[in-house]
Amino acid sequence: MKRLINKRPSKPLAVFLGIFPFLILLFLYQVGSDARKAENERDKLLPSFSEIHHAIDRLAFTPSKRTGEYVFWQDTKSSLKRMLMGLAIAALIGLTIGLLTGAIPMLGANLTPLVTAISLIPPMAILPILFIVFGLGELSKVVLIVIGIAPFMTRDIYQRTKELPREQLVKAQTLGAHSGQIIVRVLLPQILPRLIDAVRLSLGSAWLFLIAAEAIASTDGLGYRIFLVRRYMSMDVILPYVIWITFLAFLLDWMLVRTSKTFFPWYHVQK
Amino acid sequence: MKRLINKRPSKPLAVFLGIFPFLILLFLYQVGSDARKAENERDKLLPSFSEIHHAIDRLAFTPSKRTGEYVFWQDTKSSLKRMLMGLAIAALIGLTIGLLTGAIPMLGANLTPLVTAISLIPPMAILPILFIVFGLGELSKVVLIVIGIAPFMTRDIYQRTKELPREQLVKAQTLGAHSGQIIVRVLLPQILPRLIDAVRLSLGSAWLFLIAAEAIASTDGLGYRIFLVRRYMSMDVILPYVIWITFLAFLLDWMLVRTSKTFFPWYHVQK
Amino acid sequence: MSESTAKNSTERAPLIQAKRLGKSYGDHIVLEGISKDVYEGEFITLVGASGCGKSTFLNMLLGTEVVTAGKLLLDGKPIVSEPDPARGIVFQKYSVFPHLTVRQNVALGLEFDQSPLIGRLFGAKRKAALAQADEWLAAVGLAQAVNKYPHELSGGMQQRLAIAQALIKRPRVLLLDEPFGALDPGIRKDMHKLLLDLWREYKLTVFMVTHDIQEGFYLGTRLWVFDKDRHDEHAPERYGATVTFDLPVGDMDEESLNKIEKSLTAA
Amino acid sequence: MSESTAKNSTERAPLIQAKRLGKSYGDHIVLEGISKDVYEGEFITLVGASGCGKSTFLNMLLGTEVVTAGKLLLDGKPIVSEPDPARGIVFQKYSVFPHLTVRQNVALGLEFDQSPLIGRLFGAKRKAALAQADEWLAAVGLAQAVNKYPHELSGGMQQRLAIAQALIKRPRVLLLDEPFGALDPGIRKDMHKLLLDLWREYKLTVFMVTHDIQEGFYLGTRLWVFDKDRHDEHAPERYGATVTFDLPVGDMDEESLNKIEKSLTAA
Amino acid sequence: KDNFKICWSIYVGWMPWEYGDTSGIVDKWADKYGIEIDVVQINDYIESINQYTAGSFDACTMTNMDALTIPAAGGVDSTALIVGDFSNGNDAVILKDKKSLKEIKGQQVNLVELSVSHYLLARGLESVGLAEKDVKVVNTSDADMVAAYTTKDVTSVVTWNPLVSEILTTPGANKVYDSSNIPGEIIDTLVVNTETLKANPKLGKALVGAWYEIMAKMEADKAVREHMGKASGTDLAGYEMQLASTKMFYSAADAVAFVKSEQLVKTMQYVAEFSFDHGLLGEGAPDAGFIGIETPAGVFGDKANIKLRFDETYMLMAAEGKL
Ligand SMILES: Nc1ncnc2c1ncn2[C@@H]1O[C@H](COP(=O)(O)OP(=O)(O)OP(=O)(O)O)[C@@H](O)[C@H]1O
Ligand SMILES: Nc1ncnc2c1ncn2[C@@H]1O[C@H](COP(=O)(O)OP(=O)(O)OP(=O)(O)O)[C@@H](O)[C@H]1O
Ligand SMILES: [Mg+2]
Ligand SMILES: [Mg+2]
Repeated sequence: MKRLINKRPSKPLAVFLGIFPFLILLFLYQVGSDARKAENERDKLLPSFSEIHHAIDRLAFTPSKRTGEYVFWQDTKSSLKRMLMGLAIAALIGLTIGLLTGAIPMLGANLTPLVTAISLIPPMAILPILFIVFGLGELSKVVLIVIGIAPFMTRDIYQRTKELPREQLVKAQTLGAHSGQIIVRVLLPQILPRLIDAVRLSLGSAWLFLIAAEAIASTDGLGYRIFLVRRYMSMDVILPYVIWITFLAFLLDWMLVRTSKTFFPWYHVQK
Repeated sequence: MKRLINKRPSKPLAVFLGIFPFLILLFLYQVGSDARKAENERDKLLPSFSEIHHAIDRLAFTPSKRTGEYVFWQDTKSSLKRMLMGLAIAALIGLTIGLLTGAIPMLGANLTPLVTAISLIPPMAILPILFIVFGLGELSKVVLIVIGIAPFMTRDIYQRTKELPREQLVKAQTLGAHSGQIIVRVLLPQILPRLIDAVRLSLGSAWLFLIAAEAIASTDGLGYRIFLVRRYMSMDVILPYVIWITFLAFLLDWMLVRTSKTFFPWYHVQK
Repeated sequence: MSESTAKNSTERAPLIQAKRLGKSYGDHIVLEGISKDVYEGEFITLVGASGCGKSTFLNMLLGTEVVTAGKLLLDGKPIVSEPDPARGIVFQKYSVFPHLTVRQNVALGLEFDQSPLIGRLFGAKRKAALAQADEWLAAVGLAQAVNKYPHELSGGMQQRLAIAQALIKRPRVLLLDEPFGALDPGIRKDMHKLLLDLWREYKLTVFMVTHDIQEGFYLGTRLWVFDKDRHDEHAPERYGATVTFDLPVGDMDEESLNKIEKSLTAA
Repeated sequence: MSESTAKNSTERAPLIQAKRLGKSYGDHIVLEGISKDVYEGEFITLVGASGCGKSTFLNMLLGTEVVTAGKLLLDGKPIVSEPDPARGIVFQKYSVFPHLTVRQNVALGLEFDQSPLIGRLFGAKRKAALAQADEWLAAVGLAQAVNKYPHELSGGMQQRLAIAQALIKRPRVLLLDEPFGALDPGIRKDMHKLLLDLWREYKLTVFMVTHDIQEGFYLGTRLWVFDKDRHDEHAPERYGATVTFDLPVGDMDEESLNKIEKSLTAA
Repeated sequence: KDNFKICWSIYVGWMPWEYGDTSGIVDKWADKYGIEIDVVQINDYIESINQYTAGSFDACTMTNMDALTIPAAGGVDSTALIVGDFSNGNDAVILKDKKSLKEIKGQQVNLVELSVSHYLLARGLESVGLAEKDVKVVNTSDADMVAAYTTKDVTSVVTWNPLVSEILTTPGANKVYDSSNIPGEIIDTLVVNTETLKANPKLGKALVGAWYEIMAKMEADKAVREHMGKASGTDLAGYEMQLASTKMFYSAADAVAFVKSEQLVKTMQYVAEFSFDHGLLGEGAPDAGFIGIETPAGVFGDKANIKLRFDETYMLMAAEGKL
């Protein structure tokens, strides 16, 4: 008998083991739903699978009577657009400030305390101010994502820049590089894959902020729809939306990993 | 003339540079506040410093007329209690599941996909289900923090456990250890400082979830107060509360670092 | 390929026997046709080009890699396919536990034994274990450092610690995978002396992988050279390495030495 | 302490002059009273116990540490207090850029020069730079690996790359801080040959720190031993190390050698 | 200035603005007066009022109480330009398994603190001889109210529609008190910045003109109501159920009459007193009359500090067909 820590499941067993908890969850849900339906047949908290199926059909495959759009896809499009813009802008800010403060000690001394302080402020608490400054348009949702994650990303990139071996900076200088050249040719390319890591780490928060922003001021989007139907507790809509969001989050993360491995192969072997 | 990347500020200059942006911010605030006050002397968006001072005095140093409590300290106490409980429970869950799945491949194959899926679900979107399961009492606020951060912590600890050198596991086995002993004496003590790191990384999200939880249903707490006074736009209360939360977040982080350095000196030299 | 030339093959049964031992990962054959007997008290040094399978061989002895062809016997029985206290190991890195002091690192082997549940001793038992650990630490020259953490030790001292830690379990075989590969030449010399002293005093059976052929000659009683004796240019994975030379140390002609040197730099 | 014994001190002015050179961190005196002349084409190897200040000396030559006492002159002028192309460097690790291919790593020195703004060349200029890089890579034996990334190279090949990268700028001095410390003994020998070949062919002036005194003797034309010549038991930081031996290689009595060996293992 | 922004949030009485926006009626009236009106939906009700108070919008939908406690208390002189409806059962106190309001004593009550729900509760308690100290108020966000009600911890809630009708579908939920018990006290209005309105009467005319055109359509056309229902996340039936407990002023004349009545002054006095008791008029307020409220029938409070005005002139123009 092998020790527990040495026992590895075979491939098919691993797959089965991995799927098993999901099946249990589905089963538990079914039981819970039936039980609640037995008590109150109009219970909305745990809708039956056929109710969920209906809701999906109505939102995703039937054009809305009001606007002629497919609500589900429209929501997805709007949310993804905001999400990607938010991530892109936050990454750009994080990269620029993080890289520059990490590379230039004077600038670092100047801005790091401020960035640290800002990163500790919970954005939800200063929403009113944010909305005043950035308005309530399409911009504001993107801005909330940016404010939510850019400080963290800035600190992370700052840290990563500082962690690059000092030897490389010295070597570059002996090759005749000035500060600008070092930043562009030595630091920047090495920080890019680390920026992808930082984006991946921020994805969870970014979704939170997107949903929060859409709940406050929006007329479409995945978060908006959840907010809108929440007051009627339409779990038959909320549940598929949540699963969809989870899937999109997974997809985004997966694509970032792929991108990083494709463009920065040297980064992934190094470790 | 030295290259920019080689120029390091002297200690006093660094301090000055670090403080400077804060002074500018304060100054800008003062200007903005004055400008708004000039237009509408009862403007609430950017209260004057004396108004903020008044609000602090009223909440922190004058017993509330209604309950006789010092509102500010009561809020702080409640929020900190929830926060610490949430962090502790999440850390315990993260440690237990993360360590076991990381150490025992069979268990890892079984639970890792589930944990990954759960960590991607935005908790705010499934609030109703959480309410049903955990009620709406004091527990629910703690639970929201736990649900918000435990999956991330679990994944992190799982990762860290896997990263420990395999050589150590082999060595321990040649010293006669069975799986349980290896987990208790080799893995657990080395994971503890990494758990502190994971907690530190989760602090930002934890504050978000705490504030969100207190906004949903509560009778006290820092987040409760902010959302309550938002109803009449008392920025004179919100601003000091935000600064206080930021300070508490900083303090908590600092204490975690101290704890880690005190109890796990070997961890901090290793790197 | 020379037959086993060990000095003490006359009386006792061999401690370790490899019988047409081979190892492959899928289609990739790493090792093949290794047939050797090793007797108690021998000091085998293993050399060979990088990637030829020295570590793989050691790992089969250790039990972290499964044998895929032939047999590997310890005391006449198939070797246990998991690490156990019968076989001690010292790696180049990560052999010691960073979170335990030097003394705790060594006592750990006793604690696992005497406290089956959580592997931690208390009170008198703990004292006894620590005292025993201190003896071994004195033997490897670490008496001054018993309360330090590994990160406070130099690389050489860390390897001394790893050796003491392994020896306290009195293993049947001691396995060393390039144990001094990361050390400075000066410190290396001290380690050689220590290892030979311990080997003599405790009558250890040692397998040691090294990249440094001089080290191999200096330390071993037998030097094994791992190399492929058949090559297929178009499918280099078709054939695995085996022990091409098995040299009793001290008895070495010029030609063999040249051949060995050549095989070492082939990769 | 012997006076400078360089062979070619007769005609030319010294390339590097240290005049009562010293270095301290606050109250901690690391180096003191180093007065030496070094002429073009010399190969100085620096040995000494760990922590005695060899790297510190090299870093002052490099310009990453400031001189705190005495003078350090290059071509009779105080040495520039920042790294520049006049002084090439090879570290034990991290000398090469992991995100650039071998060829790009070497061409980088030319790009910095010819593209002052962003340090990146395009079109014909880029081709010319890469071609020049290839020449240097051929010189260090990396012609086969020009399109690989550093992580695809062995440790020895990475150090070859680091040397080629430094030499393309034709530095006045080449500084090496334990460049082969992490390499296997076999590969080390190849590297010694390469370094001597390059030194002869390009008439380099080399400072190389090593822990391996044999390496020091084999490679250098002068061997410097760093050690404290005054000690204060109660305040070891009162006195710094200096160059206690300055030996023209090949000319060495038994007694000195023993003394040196002893000073090396003192730490 | 001829560019204006108004904001609204999802509520039965304000859905007409959504219809006015998508159907182009608002634009049509804006064009008529040569101005531009941007209609913006904000999901978070409080955020919309805060935005208006901070000056980001020229007009915003809100209740009479919030108009007093947020913009007026914040020094922004505001005019209730359109009185669209009052709650006639839309806001309700609901008890779980209990049948009368008296039984609320000692319970924990979940509601949006300091909102009209809070006011309704205070009025209800008063009517059965209880006071706020007889219950424990737990602030609960409106978005989560339905889900909150399904938990064991929650035994009584005060909230508004559509949450009320949603909660009432669960077995054991009893409506024990609602806004029809205090008719005309919870008023839904469109509030405009007084200064802006004074400087730009065109804005008032365009908004009022558009509103009553929408009202006419809404009253007559089921499809319009269905549109509004869908936009608020429900269907025609759901929306009409909410309308049933809302007293819409489809005709401008009715609204004018309501605004002109003596009753309005009384109502605002109640509201001001409640707000003062809960500190909503600001720390500097010495009494409930600190902020003056002007209605056609008279002024409540400090005449020198009038910050909230009920102005019937524009609705009167609509009633008289002068727009
Ligand atoms: N888990 C594995 N799966 C597939 N191939 C493996 C695995 N482990 C080792 N190998 C292959 O087996 C061969 C021998 O590896 P091994 O580590 O034993 O070499 P080595 O002689 O110890 O080399 P080095 O001197 O570099 O340590 C290599 O070609 C390696 O690629
Ligand atoms: N930045 C610094 N601040 C303070 N002390 C320093 C600093 N850098 C080096 N030292 C000290 O200077 C002394 C010499 O260090 P140095 O790295 O030059 O030694 P070395 O001879 O290169 O040692 P090794 O052989 O281990 O590389 C050491 O005692 C070290 O503690
Ligand atoms: Mg190996
Ligand atoms: Mg050094």
